Amino acid sequence: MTNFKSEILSQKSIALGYMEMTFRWPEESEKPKPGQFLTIKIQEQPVPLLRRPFALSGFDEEQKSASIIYQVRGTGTKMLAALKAGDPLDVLSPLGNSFSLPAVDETPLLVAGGIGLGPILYFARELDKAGHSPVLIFGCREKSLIPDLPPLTNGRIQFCTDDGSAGFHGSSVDYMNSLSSDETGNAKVYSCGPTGMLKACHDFALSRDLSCETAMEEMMACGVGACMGCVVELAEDQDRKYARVCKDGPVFQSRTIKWT
Amino acid sequence: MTNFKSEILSQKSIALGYMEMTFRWPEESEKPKPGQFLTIKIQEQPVPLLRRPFALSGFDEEQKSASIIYQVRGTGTKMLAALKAGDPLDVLSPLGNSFSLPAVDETPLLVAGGIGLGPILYFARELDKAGHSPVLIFGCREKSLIPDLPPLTNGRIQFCTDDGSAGFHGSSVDYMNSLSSDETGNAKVYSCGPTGMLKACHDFALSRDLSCETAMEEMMACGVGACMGCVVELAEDQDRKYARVCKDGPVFQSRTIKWT
Amino acid sequence: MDLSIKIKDKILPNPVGVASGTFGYGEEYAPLTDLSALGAIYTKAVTVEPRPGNPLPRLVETPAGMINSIGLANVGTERFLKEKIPFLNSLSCPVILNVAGSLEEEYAEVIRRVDSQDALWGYEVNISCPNVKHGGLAFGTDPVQVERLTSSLKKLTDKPLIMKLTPNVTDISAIARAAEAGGADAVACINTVMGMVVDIHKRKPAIPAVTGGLSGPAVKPVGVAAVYRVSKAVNIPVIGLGGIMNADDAVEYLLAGASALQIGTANFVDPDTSGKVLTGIKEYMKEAGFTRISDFHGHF
Amino acid sequence: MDLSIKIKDKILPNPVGVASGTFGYGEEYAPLTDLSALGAIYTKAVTVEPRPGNPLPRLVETPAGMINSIGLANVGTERFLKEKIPFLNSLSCPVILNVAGSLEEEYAEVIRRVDSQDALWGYEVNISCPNVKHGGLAFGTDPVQVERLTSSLKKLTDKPLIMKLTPNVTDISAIARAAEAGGADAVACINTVMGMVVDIHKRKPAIPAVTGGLSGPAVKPVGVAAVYRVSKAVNIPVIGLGGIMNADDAVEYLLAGASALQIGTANFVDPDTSGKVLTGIKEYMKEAGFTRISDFHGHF
Ligand SMILES: Cc1cc2nc3c(=O)[nH]c(=O)nc-3n(C[C@H](O)[C@H](O)[C@H](O)COP(=O)(O)OP(=O)(O)OC[C@H]3O[C@@H](n4cnc5c(N)ncnc54)[C@H](O)[C@@H]3O)c2cc1C
Ligand SMILES: Cc1cc2nc3c(=O)[nH]c(=O)nc-3n(C[C@H](O)[C@H](O)[C@H](O)COP(=O)(O)OP(=O)(O)OC[C@H]3O[C@@H](n4cnc5c(N)ncnc54)[C@H](O)[C@@H]3O)c2cc1C
Ligand SMILES: Cc1cc2nc3c(=O)[nH]c(=O)nc-3n(C[C@H](O)[C@H](O)[C@H](O)COP(=O)(O)O)c2cc1C
Ligand SMILES: Cc1cc2nc3c(=O)[nH]c(=O)nc-3n(C[C@H](O)[C@H](O)[C@H](O)COP(=O)(O)O)c2cc1C
Ligand code: FES
Ligand code: FES
Repeated sequence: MTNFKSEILSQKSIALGYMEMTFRWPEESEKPKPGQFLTIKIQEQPVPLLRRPFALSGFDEEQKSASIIYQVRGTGTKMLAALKAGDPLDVLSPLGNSFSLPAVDETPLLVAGGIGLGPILYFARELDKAGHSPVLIFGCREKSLIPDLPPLTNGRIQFCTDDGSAGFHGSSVDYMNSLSSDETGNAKVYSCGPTGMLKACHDFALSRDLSCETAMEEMMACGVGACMGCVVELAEDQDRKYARVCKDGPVFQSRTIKWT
Repeated sequence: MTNFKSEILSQKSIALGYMEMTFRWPEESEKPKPGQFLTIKIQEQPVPLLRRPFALSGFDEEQKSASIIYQVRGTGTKMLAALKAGDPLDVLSPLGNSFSLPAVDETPLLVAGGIGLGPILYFARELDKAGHSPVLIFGCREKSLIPDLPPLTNGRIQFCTDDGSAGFHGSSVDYMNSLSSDETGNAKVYSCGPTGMLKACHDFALSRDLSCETAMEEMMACGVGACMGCVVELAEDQDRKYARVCKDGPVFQSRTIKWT
Repeated sequence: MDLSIKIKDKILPNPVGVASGTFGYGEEYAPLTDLSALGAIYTKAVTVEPRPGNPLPRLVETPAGMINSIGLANVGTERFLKEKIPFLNSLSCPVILNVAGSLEEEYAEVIRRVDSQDALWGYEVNISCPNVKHGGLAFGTDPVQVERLTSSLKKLTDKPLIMKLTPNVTDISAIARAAEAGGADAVACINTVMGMVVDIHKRKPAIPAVTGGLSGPAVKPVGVAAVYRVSKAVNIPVIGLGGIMNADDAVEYLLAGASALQIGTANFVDPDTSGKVLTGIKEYMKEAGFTRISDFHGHF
Repeated sequence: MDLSIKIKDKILPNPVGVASGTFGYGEEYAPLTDLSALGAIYTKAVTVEPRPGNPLPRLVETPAGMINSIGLANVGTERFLKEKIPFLNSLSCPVILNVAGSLEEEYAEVIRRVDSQDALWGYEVNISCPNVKHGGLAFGTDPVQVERLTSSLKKLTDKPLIMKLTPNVTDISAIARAAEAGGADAVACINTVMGMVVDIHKRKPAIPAVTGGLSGPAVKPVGVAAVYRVSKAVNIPVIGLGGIMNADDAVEYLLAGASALQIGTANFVDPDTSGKVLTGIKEYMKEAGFTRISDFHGHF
């Protein structure tokens, strides 16, 4: 974990309202793992005050660059989207834990929705490179929200749209449910996205007795585990009531979370 | 007085740390007079919160454009300096009163220092155009602070530097004192700049029994006379203790001000 | 959609007024916003005698806020009647006189002298003023003083009487209850928060009075909390203010329990804030299916 | 240049500490700032029993500030001794334990159990906690409670005892005097300012506890005013905090009367704020010709 001054290498729109930003990763800094995140200090003035957290969406060891995919939402992300290649970037990273690797005989089912695409994409690419055959399922409302992504080599990408305007007609969970138990028999589920989708993935995994890891999101202040601000509530059988997303997560076994 | 959305036409550095910005002046809006000012809402975020006041430094009736000359000082002016031609500008203007015209037989002695250049320059050009022979005296620390200005037709510009690196060696008041009483016999003094210089101009005018108008500056909130925030203290013989710079000024007869 | 609010037996046409001290007596803003569309103009404080106000500088900016030290600079009751009433008389929006003083008797005297004026819809009593009889502590910091002041002013007028609360107290609910007990027809909160800035170059306070009143977006969370607590404590209308810059901020205050609002510092930034806020409130109500201001209340 | 500050009979090496609740127990920030260069670490509050803290969400941003509703989430005294003391023991900077409770007896019990630890330089007593015996009003809002709590804790320890004041009171000077009368070795101010945000889309408070604690640049003027007033009221050192983001802010607090400082919310924005502030204070002192921290005082 280091707080470094980086430089933006490129910034482009990849879907309606979504940007991909690539920036320099310092030689000395630890390589980030899929699921880990960073925080960015967006500007000098105290509005917005806090650093903004984003999951890593890719890392290029040779180019010494990393990237994030983010949605333009409020003040902070609007300011971020206005930055250009060459602008400086104040980055604190890598933060948090990461997805755990599937066993060699497990098929990784990677489910992403909305701003959950980044970490899932990064993980899918790493698994793909390592010879796994990940299935990346990305669900969104409609076609304009589907990002333009290079295909995987061993695995594949399955788009799903609520309105059927592209890919599978239905949610990513509908798609998973459409798979036969044979097809998901040795699957391991990984998810990142809106809470409703995460819970549905968890329920799906429970119903088919699969293991499921989920990357969570909560409003953060410190991002390093010091302020106790970013907690999620844990299931009753856990040894404590809350866990910090930034330090104990963002990746949790879905069974440990209290889904409400 | 209107609050209008304008557009920046040009922005350039005219001396070390000083910028000149030209922007569109709307057809419907009242023509500003020398000494009047505007306020600019620099950005949407509440830091800096308040509008920033600047004196008009020029107005082009044909081009329907106006300009300001400003020093890059703090947060607000730094942000202003980062804007480019084509960017929108939120302007409230014209505000305040203006310099009064000299009599036909009076020689206008216009004294400017630092950020006081704008209104004095505007006034000098108007007088010049109207056939007066204004003497614009601009004093600053050293050569790099001397702005590049087109010459006057009837009048002239006298630069003074504290270190003698250009023009007259000494302050603008030293320069005025170097003029014989004959030369200043029918002068009328106008001044804008640092308080010390304003007081010196006032003292000079008193000592030679000349009339002196001075454009003041105070921290402002409303800029329109409503908040009572921008007051200056008046001389004991005045009928009230304080006057508002934004509404009763910014131009005052120097004799009405309490100089301390 | 009914935007009106009843205070005592009188009606404010809509909830968006402009706050005392930020709008003068209306004249200066006439070219910049539609005065007739205002829910109310709360005037700059008026005292019995003219007051020059505090020494300068009177203003300093802070992060997302500003501090003012205007003092009660005003022309006094006599010149107010002569110089300001004619213009105020010409306005169609309600005009609420902000009344101030250093003694109970001074507040009373202002009301006695102006109460016959039809131009005045009602009074807002500024109890953030130091009470010279009580060691300079503000009237508004002591429930006993507040109840007494309220009930004695109530006797002098039939117009609505609004007590304007200071946030610089341990328990603003107790002060609000005291105002209600004294017969206040409404309470407004908040006045400015005590703050201070040091000029580190000159090594002295940025304003000669040392501490001043903090306003603007920085204090919005303080104002919303005050309105929430006060509206749970009393049964009279609560007028919310403090840092309202746009319609979203205004809706926060309404949901927290405010029945009406005042725009203060925002007038300096955008003189037409009140107009935009009113439009935004209407849009929010339409989307939410609200038909009256009270529909904002009771959600939590 | 002597940057040290004496509190009771002990020395803080420099004035720049990090504030309770914003720095955990130091471990998390070890890779990001030089802990050995800190003037002090004020730990997250510790209570006798472990506390899970408040329901989520616990954070919301405000203009130039943030509101937290962490509650007193902590592992309790027993696990604090087992899990946190070993790391704290390894640090060369002073560690000041922030103590909290709902009853006087709970504060006392924490101090009794930990007082033999050499790792602890002293205590900072968080009196913003609701006093369950007094209807939930915070200890720190009542001078009588504050004096009593202070004097009873003083008897339990020889380490410096710092009372941390809440700004949510009518007269913070009175509270500070009560702490001094009770034997406090220093006072720290300010804790967070009560604030609230409403989620206008969900139509409920942004945090379940409804109101929370406002911190960050927005409250700096409130903190500076508090430090100024308190330092005029008492003769013990005043530790200033609230919205310090950089050395200029720190110098404001020192000139207002603070002898030491704490960096809180700024740690979240730049984890090395404390290092930069210390450097900046030294530069200011050099330019001003100051040789010790007390040279900041008495300019106004
Ligand atoms: C571990 C983690 C990983 C994330 N990864 C991504 C990602 O890869 N791509 C992406 O687009 N977004 C991601 N987010 C969400 C992203 O942080 C927010 O969208 C962003 O902070 C919004 O900032 P804003 O100023 O534009 O919006 P605001 O106007 O401030 O808020 C818009 C929304 O974002 C939430 N938000 C604001 N600040 C934070 C914060 N500090 N922490 C968490 N949520 C916040 C608010 O609650 C609000 O709902 C992640 C969040 C977390 C916690
Ligand atoms: C009537 C009038 C006319 C002016 N004309 C010019 C001009 O033609 N050219 C020019 O360069 N400057 C002019 N100024 C000064 C200019 O307004 C300030 O330099 C500017 O506001 C600084 O903003 P900032 O955010 O960069 O600096 P900050 O960091 O905010 O402050 C730097 C300095 O500027 C002063 N200042 C900040 N805000 C205001 C304000 N709202 N009103 C007055 N002073 C303020 C502060 O007191 C401080 O000393 C004028 C001021 C007034 C009142
Ligand atoms: C420059 C200025 C002058 C003020 N004068 C008065 C006053 O005379 N009487 C009063 O009750 N409040 C006065 N106030 C307080 C405001 O009416 C309002 O309560 C406060 O500013 C908070 O609202 P805001 O954040 O929207 O400005 C003044 C505020 C400012 C900024
Ligand atoms: C997330 C968070 C947690 C806090 N927890 C505590 C605490 O446990 N005990 C305490 O005395 N103060 C606590 N505080 C208050 C800070 O120590 C400090 O007084 C306040 O935040 C003002 O300083 P700042 O503006 O620099 O943050 C906390 C503040 C924050 C932001
Ligand atoms: S954001 Fe501070 S503990 Fe997670
Ligand atoms: S700035 Fe408000 S009266 Fe001049």
